[in-house]
Amino acid sequence: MGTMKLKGRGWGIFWLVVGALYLLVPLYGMAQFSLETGPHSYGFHWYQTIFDSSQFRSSFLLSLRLALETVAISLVLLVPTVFWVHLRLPRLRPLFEFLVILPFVVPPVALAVGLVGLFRPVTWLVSTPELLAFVYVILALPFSYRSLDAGMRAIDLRTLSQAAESLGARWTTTLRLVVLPNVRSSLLGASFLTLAIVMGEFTIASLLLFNTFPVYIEYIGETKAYPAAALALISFVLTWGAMLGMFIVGRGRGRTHTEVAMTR
Amino acid sequence: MGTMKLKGRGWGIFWLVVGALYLLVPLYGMAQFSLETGPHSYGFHWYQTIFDSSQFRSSFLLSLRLALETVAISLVLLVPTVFWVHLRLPRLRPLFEFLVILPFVVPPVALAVGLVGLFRPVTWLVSTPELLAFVYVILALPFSYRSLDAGMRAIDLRTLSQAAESLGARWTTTLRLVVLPNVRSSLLGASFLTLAIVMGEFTIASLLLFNTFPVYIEYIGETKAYPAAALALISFVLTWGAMLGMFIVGRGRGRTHTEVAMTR
Amino acid sequence: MSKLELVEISKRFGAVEALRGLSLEVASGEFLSLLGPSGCGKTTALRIIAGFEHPDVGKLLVDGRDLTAIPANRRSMGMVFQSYSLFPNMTARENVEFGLRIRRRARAERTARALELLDLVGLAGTANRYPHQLSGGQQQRVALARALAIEPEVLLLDEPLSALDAKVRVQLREEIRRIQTSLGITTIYVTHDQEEALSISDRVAVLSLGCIEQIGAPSDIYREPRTRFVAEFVGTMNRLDGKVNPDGSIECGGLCVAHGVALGDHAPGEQVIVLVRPESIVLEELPEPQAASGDLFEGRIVAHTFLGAVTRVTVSVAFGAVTADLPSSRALGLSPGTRVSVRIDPSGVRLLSIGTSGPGSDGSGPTGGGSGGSGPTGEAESPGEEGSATAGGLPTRSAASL
Amino acid sequence: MSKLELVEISKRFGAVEALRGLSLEVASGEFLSLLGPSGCGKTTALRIIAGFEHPDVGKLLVDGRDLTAIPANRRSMGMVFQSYSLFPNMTARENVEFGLRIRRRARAERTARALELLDLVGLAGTANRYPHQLSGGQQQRVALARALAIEPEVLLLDEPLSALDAKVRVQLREEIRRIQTSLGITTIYVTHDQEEALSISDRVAVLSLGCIEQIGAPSDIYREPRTRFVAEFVGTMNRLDGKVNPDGSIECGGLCVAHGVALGDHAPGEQVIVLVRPESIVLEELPEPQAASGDLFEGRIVAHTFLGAVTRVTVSVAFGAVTADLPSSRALGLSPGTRVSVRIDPSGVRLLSIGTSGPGSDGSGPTGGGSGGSGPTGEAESPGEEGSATAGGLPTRSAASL
Repeated sequence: MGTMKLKGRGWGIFWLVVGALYLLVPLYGMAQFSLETGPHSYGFHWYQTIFDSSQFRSSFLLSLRLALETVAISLVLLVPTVFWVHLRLPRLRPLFEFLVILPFVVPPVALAVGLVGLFRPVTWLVSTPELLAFVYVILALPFSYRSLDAGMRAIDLRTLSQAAESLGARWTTTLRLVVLPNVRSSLLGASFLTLAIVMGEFTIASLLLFNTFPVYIEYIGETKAYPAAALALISFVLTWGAMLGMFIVGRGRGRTHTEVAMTR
Repeated sequence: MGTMKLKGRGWGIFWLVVGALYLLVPLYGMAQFSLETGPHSYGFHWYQTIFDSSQFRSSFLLSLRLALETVAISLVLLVPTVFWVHLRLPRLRPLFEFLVILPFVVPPVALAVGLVGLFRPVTWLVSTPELLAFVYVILALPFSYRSLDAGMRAIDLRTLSQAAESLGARWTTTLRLVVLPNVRSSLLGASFLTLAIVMGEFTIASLLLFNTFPVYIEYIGETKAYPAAALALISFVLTWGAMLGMFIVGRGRGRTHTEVAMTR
Repeated sequence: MSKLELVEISKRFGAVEALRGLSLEVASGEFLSLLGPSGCGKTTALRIIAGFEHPDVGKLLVDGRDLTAIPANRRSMGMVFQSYSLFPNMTARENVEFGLRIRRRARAERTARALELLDLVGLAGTANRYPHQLSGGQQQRVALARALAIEPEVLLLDEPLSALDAKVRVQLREEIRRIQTSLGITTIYVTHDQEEALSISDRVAVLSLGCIEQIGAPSDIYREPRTRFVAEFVGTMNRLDGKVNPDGSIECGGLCVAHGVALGDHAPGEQVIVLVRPESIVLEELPEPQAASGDLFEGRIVAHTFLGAVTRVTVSVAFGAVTADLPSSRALGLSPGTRVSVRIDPSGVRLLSIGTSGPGSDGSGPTGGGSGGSGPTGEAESPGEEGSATAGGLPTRSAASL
Repeated sequence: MSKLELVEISKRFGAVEALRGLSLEVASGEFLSLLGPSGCGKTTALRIIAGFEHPDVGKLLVDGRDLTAIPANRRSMGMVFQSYSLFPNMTARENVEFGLRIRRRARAERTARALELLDLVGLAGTANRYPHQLSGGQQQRVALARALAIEPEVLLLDEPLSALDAKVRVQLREEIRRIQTSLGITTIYVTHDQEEALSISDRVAVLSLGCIEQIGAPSDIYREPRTRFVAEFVGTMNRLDGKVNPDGSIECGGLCVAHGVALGDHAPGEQVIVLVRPESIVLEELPEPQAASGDLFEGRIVAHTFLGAVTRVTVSVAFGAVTADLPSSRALGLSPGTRVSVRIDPSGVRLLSIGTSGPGSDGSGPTGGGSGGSGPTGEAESPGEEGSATAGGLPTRSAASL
């Protein structure tokens, strides 16, 4: 047990393998299942079925639109807020951390049920899918806030913005020229996580009766097992691709610390 | 725009109020709705109904048991892993960060569908609710890992454990006597977040046909609107209470930074 | 008229009184250092001048204009920070150009100016490097160039050298002084290192507990400390308990230790604190024991500390121990155990009344730095100052870097 | 037999060669400092002795036993770190007890021992305080007590004072030396501050680029530097280009600057580097211009730097400029502009062959620290050493704190 040095590497690799298996086994199962076109026969039949479906396309586009809207609203609301909390209200930070975690600890079903109750009288609002974007901004708060918070914590925000200020910059200029370029990867992280949440959120959309992508997956999942597995893999590949893209963009910028790239 | 100092406080409070409203309005709506026992008459009737239901109790206890199991498995797996990654494999940290975020970017429905496909042949396993605990460990990884990671990053883990090592401690001793006591609040944070996830997860439980608490909420939500709002509020109060408890415990320990208390 | 004036400035952070009625005038082109231990308020004073903190009471005047309510970004103060503060997303040149870009100067003009300033700080070749490609010393040079680029009214330096290696520190401080002299820019320099303050400044203000203990030319501060705190914080000092004899000589523990000391307003018979710099103590080898005569008395070498050009020697004498600095070549002959005759150069003796603790100290007395070679207590620090300083449970930067 | 021995130790971190065949012997009870600029390998050497790094090549012997493969927790090395390393969840006493608790000593015994050690480091009253309630200096004292509690074979100190205020630094270094002497414990001390190394050590090893440039007693290192790097890193040094005249005198720029210098193996006619300490240059006021005679030559005071007891004076002379240290009282009479006669004390002159860059340097020449008052270039740092040191894109602590 004493030779930390030598055993360290072995341990790490052990855990890496365990972790990878833990993740890859279900994926492999899904993949195998989705390729089964009959007993002992495999093919891309179920994938074909999905891509041909107009419901697939419309629900996917709806979810994508909602995701982009959510990202936009989140960033516009949060970037100045987090900046200000860091610079001027460090004492309020624990309070903010507490507030933003609230949406997370309210089970989505509870939130959905509550919202349904709340908005039932205002039928016209309930009928606009954009309503979901506002709900998702709240839902994504724990992730988007934290990503930005971590990004701004990783740079010495106080000193940097005081340096900019002493050189004559207003806070908006500081934010634009100094802060944002140095938290790019955490902006990306926040955006991507928000996107992932919106692309995966089922309960609220389903209860509010919108045909988003997750609702479509769920519908397929309940009715058609094989296409469902294919669909799950497709959605996995999509998110995985976006994730990798973000990872590469984050690392490509050698100037900021790698740590920032993955924090949120 | 220039007088950062003076406007700072005002801005902060503005955002605080906006944020609070954003969260409290739906809650208020939910509360009002749940108390409606008829046109213009209010009471705790629907709450009574819920507490009297045996389904409520059994589903709640099942979810609680699963939550505790998930927390236990997560901590046993993760604490040594994160410790080792920090100490010996800092180069692998981005890789781990990437791995642990994967379960998050796979939409839960996709994960559930994949798991159903995978475990369909093994009926006896699917029939044990403990299966869910293992699934939830994966699902909670992005949160539990990050909480521990942030906690260990906040202390100077390398120097502290090298100090312990030079005084003769093995790594297990160091972990027990030096590391764990100083990351207590992030342990609590990880546990609580994991708990919240399990208490809120609907999709997978529903697809795997277990009557967990969220499944029960959903069932009530779809069938009985008023009790559903009451139920949502109950679950909110439960989580809020746990959250506050954690917050207080985290702050009570003056020794570690407050920052740690709320990171994850 | 003075360039910059602080008038009765006070500032609290929660329970901590960082500044207590600080007043200060800085002449145009002057290099003034604020010197003191951590927690003395020196950084707070600088941050108030920069506009990052606002005084609870008091005024800040620059060229007679009241800037107290003007925000930092409209003050035109060039600031160099303790920690590396270059914008990581910009090259050295872009960093230096930043202030001019804010002022909407033409691109060609600002680039020319940035290159000129980088040349001035000795970094002509590194204009296109990013901060992480520069050493600590180079980063602070760029930060200096960046602060100078806006042609600030006043240049503010907040312990700019404290993160650097000892050797680099000395080089860079000489250079800061050279640049400041050549530009003639009014400069305020914050440091906890007395040698740094003495070597670089036109005047030094020694701060303790939010007040100025003494302000003056480096040589005055060193030679004529007005309070015990200054005497012991600036340089090494022997502190003896003594008495003024009727004939004007000074007596310590029954021995006459100095004749012909400037007595000032200390009356014969008065108990005084006798302050003697180590370099004012003269030692001669003494082969035979001998009674004290005149102002010579006997001692025995106890320990040596080699400091380079000089060697610091601890000498045990009848009334305790004194520390003397000798040229290292001379100290070689005086190995520990040697019996020596001790003479104190009267021109190097300074007397203070007992209880003199400076105009700024309250009843609780000064937080004195220990005298050279004294016991382990008496560090001029207060707990929590450099550790995890928390105010009200929350880590607050400003309070931590008073 | 030596207590500790490093045999031909080499260590790479990626592309960086931190140590290149370092060999070193430390006697029992000796206080040895490893001195050098950042990146010279001094901390790596210490971490290899502690067991936190493992050499690629080479051996580590303690009392003749080969410890190279023994893990850190079975080496019994007491270590004090640069950053505050106390366990935040334990009081000062519990911190000091930690090593004894690991060794399963009885509770009463370890408490007694901890209190004794806290007393030794002057913190008897703070046994029950938590680290965040202690000042930086106090924390480092506790860290010292904690390292001593296990009665280590060797005490290792990794720049323990660099995070402290200048004044506290001097107090604490005197005390570390006092404690080390009283316990007689073999100690290795890493620092970048030459004054610290000279004042505290029995021997100093000056490192550059992973090799020892010179090792010896502080006074030898200071007085007889064997390489240009050592001469310029340790203390301030005038470096002149000169020539040995046939009569054995030394000539610089056509002027005879010194007679009677110890020539060693430098032959007449040889071009040499002439090294002179500032304290070996004697200045006299010179009312009238006068031709150089004997080893006297003329100069003019250019600048003053007040350092306390001494004032550093820059003198412009025919072949450039020299730096002289005078007692501050004498320097007062020699204001800038004064014409002076300059004499170099021949016993303070040291000659080096041109190109002498020390045994450890390769063809590329030494990374010389600039001489006193020289131009802005020549910092003994390499880029990225103290900034955000990244190796292969990832921040790695060990590589950053070479």
